[in-house]
Amino acid sequence: MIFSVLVLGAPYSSGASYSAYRFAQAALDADHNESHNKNHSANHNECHTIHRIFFYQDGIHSSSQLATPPQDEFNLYQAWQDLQSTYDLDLVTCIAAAVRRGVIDSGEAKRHNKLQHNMSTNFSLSGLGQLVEANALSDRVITFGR
Amino acid sequence: MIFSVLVLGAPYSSGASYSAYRFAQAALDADHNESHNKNHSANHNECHTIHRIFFYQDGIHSSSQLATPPQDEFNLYQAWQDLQSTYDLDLVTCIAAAVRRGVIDSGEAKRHNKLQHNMSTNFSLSGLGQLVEANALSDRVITFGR
Amino acid sequence: MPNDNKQKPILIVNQSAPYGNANAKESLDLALASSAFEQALSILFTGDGIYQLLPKQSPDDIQSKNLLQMLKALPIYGVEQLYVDQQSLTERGITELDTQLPIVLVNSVEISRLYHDAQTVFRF
Amino acid sequence: MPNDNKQKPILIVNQSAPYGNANAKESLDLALASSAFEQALSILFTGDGIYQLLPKQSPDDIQSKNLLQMLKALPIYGVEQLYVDQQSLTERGITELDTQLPIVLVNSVEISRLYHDAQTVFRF
Amino acid sequence: MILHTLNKSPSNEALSEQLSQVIQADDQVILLEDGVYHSLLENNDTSHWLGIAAHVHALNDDLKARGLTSNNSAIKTIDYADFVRLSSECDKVIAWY
Amino acid sequence: MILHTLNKSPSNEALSEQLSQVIQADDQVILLEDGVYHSLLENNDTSHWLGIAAHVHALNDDLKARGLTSNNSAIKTIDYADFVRLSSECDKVIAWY
Repeated sequence: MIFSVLVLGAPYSSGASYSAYRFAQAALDADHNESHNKNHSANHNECHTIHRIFFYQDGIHSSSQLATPPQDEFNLYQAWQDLQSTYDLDLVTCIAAAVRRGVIDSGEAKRHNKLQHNMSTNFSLSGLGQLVEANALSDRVITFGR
Repeated sequence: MIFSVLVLGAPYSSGASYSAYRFAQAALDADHNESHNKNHSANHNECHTIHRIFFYQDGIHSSSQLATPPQDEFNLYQAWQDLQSTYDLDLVTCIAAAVRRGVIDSGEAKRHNKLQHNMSTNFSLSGLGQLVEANALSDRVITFGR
Repeated sequence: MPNDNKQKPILIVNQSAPYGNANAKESLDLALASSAFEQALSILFTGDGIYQLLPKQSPDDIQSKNLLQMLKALPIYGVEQLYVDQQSLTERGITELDTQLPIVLVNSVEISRLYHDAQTVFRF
Repeated sequence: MPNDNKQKPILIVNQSAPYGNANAKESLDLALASSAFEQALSILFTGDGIYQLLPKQSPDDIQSKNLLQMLKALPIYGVEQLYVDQQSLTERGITELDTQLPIVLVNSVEISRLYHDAQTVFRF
Repeated sequence: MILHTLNKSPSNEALSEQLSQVIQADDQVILLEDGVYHSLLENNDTSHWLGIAAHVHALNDDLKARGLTSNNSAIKTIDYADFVRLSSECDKVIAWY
Repeated sequence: MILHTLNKSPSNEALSEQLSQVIQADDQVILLEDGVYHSLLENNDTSHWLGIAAHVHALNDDLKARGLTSNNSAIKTIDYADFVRLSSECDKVIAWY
């Protein structure tokens, strides 16, 4: 089954980003387990893929490269980056929502004459068309709201 | 009368930052008008100062230097920076709230080994003690919540 | 109501008042993107979302864009009907919505059908 | 209840459940900062805020810090009493709060007094 | 005398209840942001803040933006200068959000 | 058959009402984040989603974190793998937040 995931809340201000992370992890684990365990229960006998995870509204803050939680707290920002690297996930941050809220990559920084940028390279900036396309190409869109 | 202002919501996600900006502007204007207009109504016969504006919780996003609203929309981030310059306001962003949400100045960037930073130099990062002190030294704390 | 499953019909639900936060604006952005990609799209206004349809909105003095004007442009983008929860209007004592909007009042049963006919629901 | 006007007594109101968002944690941070500066401080739990006081919280598996443990440390910082809205407990059917917390149940009149005795109210 | 500010619509009933519990007859209220939708209500319920508060004000810019004119004669429209003035006249300001 | 997810506590009554309006008897519900506080309710009201839905589940990690054990026998505790499985078994997933 092909999933896409929509994240609408920021880390800390909402549980959306953490719950979405756990859901994505579980979907990808189920897939992974499947290839190694033929005796898996009938309920798990499906291969899952995640077509895309789209970050919209305050969800865009998950893609910050500069956030640094205290060392004794879980680093959700880093966790998303690691999950992306491990599974080569397509993590897309809505460009309109992000630029107005202050999350930009090096390209947007140039375009807006900013000397700095703050988006993780594990995410890519793109338009809402990527969410519409994800909906068209996935069996389910799972939304994690504020 | 000495005011301090507390801002708890981010631009876009909440009206808190904009309303706080308008309140601050009006308080400072009232002060300004006062020195030029002796016939001002009795209700306005007080000089107001703003001791400090403290940005906490999601309010810290107001201090982003990288946010770029569309050109046909009001740029609240720039407006705060201009208000600070004009009146030499003490705009303090809570360091704990900001660092975990991804808003850092050049000093914090060094401390956390980040190559980039994104906080406006019109704001300063400091601890919650600055809010407690503002409360002790002001006649009123006006809160703008999410 | 669009009901072609291959097209994965989308329902966008607006339950937030305009201007107080970004929900109304960012919902509209998604509606425009959906219609640009020619997706089957229904839009429902319910709860505080019906405040988006009040006439005479004039947000110049809070330095915001007029969201009502942008809603009026939806038919140009192929969104022919805006579904409005009758009960939400009644509860709020709202009797007058903007007359230039292509509004269809819906009851509880019709709202439930909108949800069930959609493949994906986005709520703002 | 602290009532020394020169000290600008602070009331912190907790009306949010823990873990779902940062309110409980960031409220606690402000309480600790206030007591570090020896400010007169009262803390009220009302609405969903009373969920912060439920026993047996175990947030390891959602990778959060245990906020109840942190609340238990408040007396060390000079916060001797936590005011709890009796009505909020009743409405939610909560009969058991953590026994190690220095809780004082308050009614509507006492809550109103807490607000009126404070110079500044911070709500989370 | 307390000045209360309220920035959420009547749909947030829990918030209105909390305010109603605390408010006293000589207190004042300023409606701002989505709080201005309270001006659509007619409320003579003396257990509700709208039926208790001596003076209720609404920020004109926020009313106009939302297409509202206060047809509730008990609610006075004000600007931010009035907001500042009322803040200094009252003993303290409590924000409800 | 729809899978509904709910992440807010019963205090958000407007949200519960919206869900109650849409839900049907064979639908399923997953409680997550602050939604798990619904497990404290006993509800036999057949106009409320809790009295309508065939199957109501609650994420175990979110229950444990908040000091809750589901003493409501009608609510089954699940993990994220179950969440994924239920998402694929149902025709679609609607999030209430």
